[in-house]
Amino acid sequence: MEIGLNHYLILSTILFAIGLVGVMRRKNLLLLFFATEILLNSVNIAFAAISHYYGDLTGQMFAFFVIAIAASEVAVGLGLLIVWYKRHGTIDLESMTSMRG
Amino acid sequence: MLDHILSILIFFPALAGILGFMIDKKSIRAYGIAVGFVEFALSLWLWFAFDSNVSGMQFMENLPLIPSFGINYILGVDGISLFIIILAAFFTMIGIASLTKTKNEKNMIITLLFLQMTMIGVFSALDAIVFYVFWELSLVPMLYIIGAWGGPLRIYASIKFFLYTFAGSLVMLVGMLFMAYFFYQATGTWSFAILDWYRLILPESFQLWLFVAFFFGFAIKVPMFPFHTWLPYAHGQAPTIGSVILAAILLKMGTYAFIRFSLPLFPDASVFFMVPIAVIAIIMIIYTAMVAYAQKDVKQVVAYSSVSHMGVIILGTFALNVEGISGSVFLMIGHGVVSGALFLLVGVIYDRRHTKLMSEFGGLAHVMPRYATIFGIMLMASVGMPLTINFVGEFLSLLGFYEQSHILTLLAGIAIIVGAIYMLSAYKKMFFGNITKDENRELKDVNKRELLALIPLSIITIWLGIYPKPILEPINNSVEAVVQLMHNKSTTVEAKERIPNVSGIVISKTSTREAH
Amino acid sequence: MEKYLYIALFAPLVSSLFSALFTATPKKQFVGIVASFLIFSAFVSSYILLGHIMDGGEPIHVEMMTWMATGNLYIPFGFVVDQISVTMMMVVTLVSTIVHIYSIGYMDHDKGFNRFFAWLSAFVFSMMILVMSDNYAGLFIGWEGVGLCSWGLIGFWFHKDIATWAANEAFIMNRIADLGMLIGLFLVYWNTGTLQYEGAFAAFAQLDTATLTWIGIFLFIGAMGKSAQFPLHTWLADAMEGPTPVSALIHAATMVTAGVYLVIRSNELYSLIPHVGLFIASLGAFVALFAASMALVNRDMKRIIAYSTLSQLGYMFAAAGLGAYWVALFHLMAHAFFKALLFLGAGNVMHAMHDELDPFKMGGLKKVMKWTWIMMTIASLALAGIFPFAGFFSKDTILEAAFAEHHMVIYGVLLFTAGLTAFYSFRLVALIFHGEERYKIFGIHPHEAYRFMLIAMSPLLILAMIAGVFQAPFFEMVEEILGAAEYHIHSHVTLWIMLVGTQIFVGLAILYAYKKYGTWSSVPDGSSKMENSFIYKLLYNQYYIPYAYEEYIVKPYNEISEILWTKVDQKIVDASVDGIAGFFYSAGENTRDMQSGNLSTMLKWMVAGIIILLSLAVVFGLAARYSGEIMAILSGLGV
Amino acid sequence: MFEAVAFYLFAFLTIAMFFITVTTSQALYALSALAAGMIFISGFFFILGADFLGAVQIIVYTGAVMALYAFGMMFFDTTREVKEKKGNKFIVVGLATLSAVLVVAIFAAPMLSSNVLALYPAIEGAGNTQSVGLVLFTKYLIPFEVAAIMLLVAMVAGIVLAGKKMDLSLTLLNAEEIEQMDAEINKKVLS
Repeated sequence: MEIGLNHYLILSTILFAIGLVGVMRRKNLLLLFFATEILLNSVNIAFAAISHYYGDLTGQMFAFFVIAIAASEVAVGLGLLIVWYKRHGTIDLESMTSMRG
Repeated sequence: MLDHILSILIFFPALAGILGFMIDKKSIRAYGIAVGFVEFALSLWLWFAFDSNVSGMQFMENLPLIPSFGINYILGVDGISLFIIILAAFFTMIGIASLTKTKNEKNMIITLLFLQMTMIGVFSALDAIVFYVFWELSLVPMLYIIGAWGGPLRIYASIKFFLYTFAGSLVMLVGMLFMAYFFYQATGTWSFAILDWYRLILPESFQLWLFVAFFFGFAIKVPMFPFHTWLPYAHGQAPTIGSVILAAILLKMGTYAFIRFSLPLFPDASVFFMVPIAVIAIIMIIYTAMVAYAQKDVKQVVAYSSVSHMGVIILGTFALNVEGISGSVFLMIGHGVVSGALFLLVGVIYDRRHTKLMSEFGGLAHVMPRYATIFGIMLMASVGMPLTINFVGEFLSLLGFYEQSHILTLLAGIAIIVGAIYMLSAYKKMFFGNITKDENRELKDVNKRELLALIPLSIITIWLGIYPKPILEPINNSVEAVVQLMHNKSTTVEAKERIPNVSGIVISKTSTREAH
Repeated sequence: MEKYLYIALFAPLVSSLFSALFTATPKKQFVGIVASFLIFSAFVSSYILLGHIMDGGEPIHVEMMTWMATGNLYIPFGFVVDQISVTMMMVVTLVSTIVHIYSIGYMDHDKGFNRFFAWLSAFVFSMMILVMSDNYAGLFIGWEGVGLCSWGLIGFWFHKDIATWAANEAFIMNRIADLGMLIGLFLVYWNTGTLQYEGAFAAFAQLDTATLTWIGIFLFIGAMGKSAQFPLHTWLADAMEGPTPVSALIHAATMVTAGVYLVIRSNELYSLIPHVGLFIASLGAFVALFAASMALVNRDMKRIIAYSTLSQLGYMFAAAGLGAYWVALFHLMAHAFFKALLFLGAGNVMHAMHDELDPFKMGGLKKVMKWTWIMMTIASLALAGIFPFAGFFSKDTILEAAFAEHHMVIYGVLLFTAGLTAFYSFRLVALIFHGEERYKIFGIHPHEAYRFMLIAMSPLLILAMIAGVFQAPFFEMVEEILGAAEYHIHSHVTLWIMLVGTQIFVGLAILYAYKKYGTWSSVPDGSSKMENSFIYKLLYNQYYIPYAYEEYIVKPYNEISEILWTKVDQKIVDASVDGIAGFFYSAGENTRDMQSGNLSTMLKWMVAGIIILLSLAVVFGLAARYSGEIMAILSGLGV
Repeated sequence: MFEAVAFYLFAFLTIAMFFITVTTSQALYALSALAAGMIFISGFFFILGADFLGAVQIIVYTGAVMALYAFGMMFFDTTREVKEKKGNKFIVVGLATLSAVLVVAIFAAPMLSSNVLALYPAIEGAGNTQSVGLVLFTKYLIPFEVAAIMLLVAMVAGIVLAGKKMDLSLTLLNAEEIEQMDAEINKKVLS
């Protein structure tokens, strides 16, 4: 039975949903970063699928750039996380309320 | 000097108020009374110079403020607003004169002078924006008087008073802006002058919406039925002088504005809304009278009674004929005098016993005969006895409205019954019976300072009841002009026949002596 | 002639203001004297005016100044002295002069002596305005002024709680009637364009009967309140709390007759609407019987006389209703004299009995108070309508009028009531003056009233006896204005039978009363069978009407107003306003925790935002896609 | 037919792995599950013919990013139990599923999917990597350079942020020094 574009789209949406759940449930920031990774990957699948079914490479280009951004994002994110950890000794989400109000 | 008398009347108290800061504490009262007296003398001179046969505006002043939008500082006075201005000046003078020992008296007197400025400003302004500015400014001094010198719940009462009226007047401002925009669309020039607006004939659908907008602003100020709950709190918590000025003058702004704005600008809408507003007025009359009957605190009785009287005034205003409207204007002045006096009387007993609960008093007539007689006169005036000032107003208002609908007037007529019930039962609880509480036994009767305020008020109540002509004549001329304007401006057929064509009626002034 | 009009009108005002000056000060004898003198001067000028009118003089018309003039309405302070008003002026000033002199003696121990005269003279002044005014508005001024003074006088002894309650009840009940009157005034104004009597009466002819009926009914409602007719009658009995001179003047002679005066004054209106007249007559007859029945069993001397006044008022309204206006006016005049005499006599007895009112506790006062006994007996004879006295000429003419108009039912009721009247008035006289001195049980030693009080009462005594003589000149004076028709019963025989028949019937009633109560010895204490019978209890409690008013009008009014205040005003109207304010406050409060810095909640709000945007995208997408079909559906709905 | 089986297999495995990453309380399991998930996603890329992309995915993502996370995890001593927030699951799950449903509705609905037109049709015959290189260096040259700069910046930032006081190695310190350092940190935290 032929795999259509919709299958891939549904798959990426499910993954996106799981990523969202992860983002919202996690209190520990590191695991939250994991969830964002899932979000990004689900989007990549969608891009790849679309570019494949429409024979157009733009989708893949986007995928590349998404990966590039993800990588740099993780780098900077972890750096920040380390600095935060040094100052506060914890990377628990509750502690980050200095931007209140 | 005469053609700028209105500006002087407005800004003289304000200037005196500012100078008042320099006066030291001990002689501030004398200063206040002097300023009040000068202001009252000026207003009497205004009355003296006023030509009562002219029905239009007199002593007009025009100073461009923001010419690009047609907002200029226009003042003018006619029969309708003349006497309320004099009343405002009179009550401020009497208020300051009969001011009891209050803490930081200097601020009180200065606030009163500012209040006077705003009051006279409202009644003489003929430009919508200038009117609106004074309308809002009048809230501020009142807020301080209630908030600073009031009773236990004063903060709640003053904020409620301020926000409530302010919210209403914002809706009114929107209405004014729309009105100016329609005027601009129609004539191509911007103008906020009321007299220009009088010439603008709007289609009925616009009139309805604008009427509703203005109605909110004025209904809260009057206060009309659903919006009246701020009044008992305001009166309950305000000091005596605050209640006097609030009841005597501030309540009249709403009804005066109805006659100055709503009726002439939107004649068809007034006819359209006449019956619902009359129903509200009847509810106001009977409902608040019954609530007044259930009160335990004498000041609340008087507060609710003034809402009931305002109901009759609204009824008279929406009779949309000369008798009705001049009756309602007269009742405004009458109610101002009577309810002002009643609040002063309540103040007298409050200063002696520091309580307003009627159960605390009983058999005061034995101890304070003069107080009882003056209260009796004011009671009779408030109930609407003939030969008192209120009767003339109520009689004409009800007479006027009878032309519009018989049943509603019959219902409104219940006012004189329920009015008698709550006033008499209050009088009985306070003055009749034996003295039960021993604090009442050695109460002193009214002293000279209180009499200084009460005697003139009683004289006016009786004099204007017997011979209302000097006041009724100018009112009548100006009201005829307004009704004539409404008749010409009204577009719908129903409005044409509801509003009588005044020029058609030849005033049969020929007294019966010639008739014989 | 205008000079006398002004004296008659303003003398009472001057006396009232003069005595008002001394209200706060203790008793001053001269205040009473000066007041009485001024009222006497008003009486003299009224007498001169009467003379002027009697010998065919023109009615004097005077207009002082404009009162109200707006738009089409023009009300002057106008006064007219014509046949009707001069008679009323005579009655009012005569009775009030006598009452003023009487009360100098009656009130001499009272602390509020000066205040009493101030109120009494103010009452006379407002009564004069009521009577002399030439327009309905002036009449209304007098109407309310009289109500105010009766409030002041009933509640004169304001330390007594019942008195002030009675005063308030009287005032409020009068106000209810005044509302009807006010509506009548408006009707007159809007239909005839003026409130002046001549203008209004001239215009009445052109009006259709429907409006005329409405005007007649509303004016009669006003009259009903003031003259205490059926539904609004309970205040009269309670008004006896006031001092006796007050009851004599106000609740016997002058104020209660104001209603009759109104009907007589607007006779041209009521003659145009005979069916309303018939209603008035039947109501009058009913009230006559109703009041007389209540007087039969009452145990309070002043209330018995009050009910007899109510009954006689019923007679007057019956006469006026039937169109016999001059008869009503004549009966009004005669009644004023002997009823005032009766009341003042009762005042003497009350003083002697140290304010004891129950006739059963008196008895045998004939020996001690001889003159008062004579006066009260003659007054009662006049009241009963025995031949030589005034009552016969006025009351029997009413019976003749009813008979001539062929209203047999009314005639029968009035005849029966005449018998009842005779019975209860002589029951009273017998109990007080004859029989055993029951007052000794209570240790009271009565004394005759002051000499000058008795002298003051003597004119009334003479008038009660000879008033009948005036019937002929009175008729001839009033004929031209009141369109008085001479009631000729076709044959003299029936006339004689009727007259003699009533005399016998009334005589029998008197004898029966004497027989039953002449030798009364014990003081009934409610144990006897008769006192527990249903009828006795019904009549004694005035048919339970006051109880019904209290239970079904006054109490619910209190409860409703209490509910209105606590529930409606505070809970609904006020709460709704605070509710709006509260709503804004709580809305602000909730949104505040969006910025609480708690990242996870913020994330949730972010996702919620995403969802909202997505759903909007879906909705608008769908809308764009299917816009054609959607418009078709919406227009179908007539949006 | 073979392709369908592969797709469903990989789909099921990816969803399972990511589900574990999201719900597990053990950080280690989460990391390893995430890495496995990444591999399966590269599997998808290969199914879809985007070979170069699949390779990049494995190298960059699974290799570099996962390695970074491993270091991060060790550094933040999150090896122990990770306490989850108690908040009611209903909102979280509810919101997520709702958004998923909406996204599906948008794509599945016939509205948008019909009018997507291909902008750069791939040249048939040429290998995927070749065509990717061709497009990347003609059309997307500027974004490519910008991406390069971005990565550079990220690298520098990473070093600067994490590099401070890296010379201090906890393992070499003895106990008191650690307490003293902890006290110092707490003092700073409380200030």
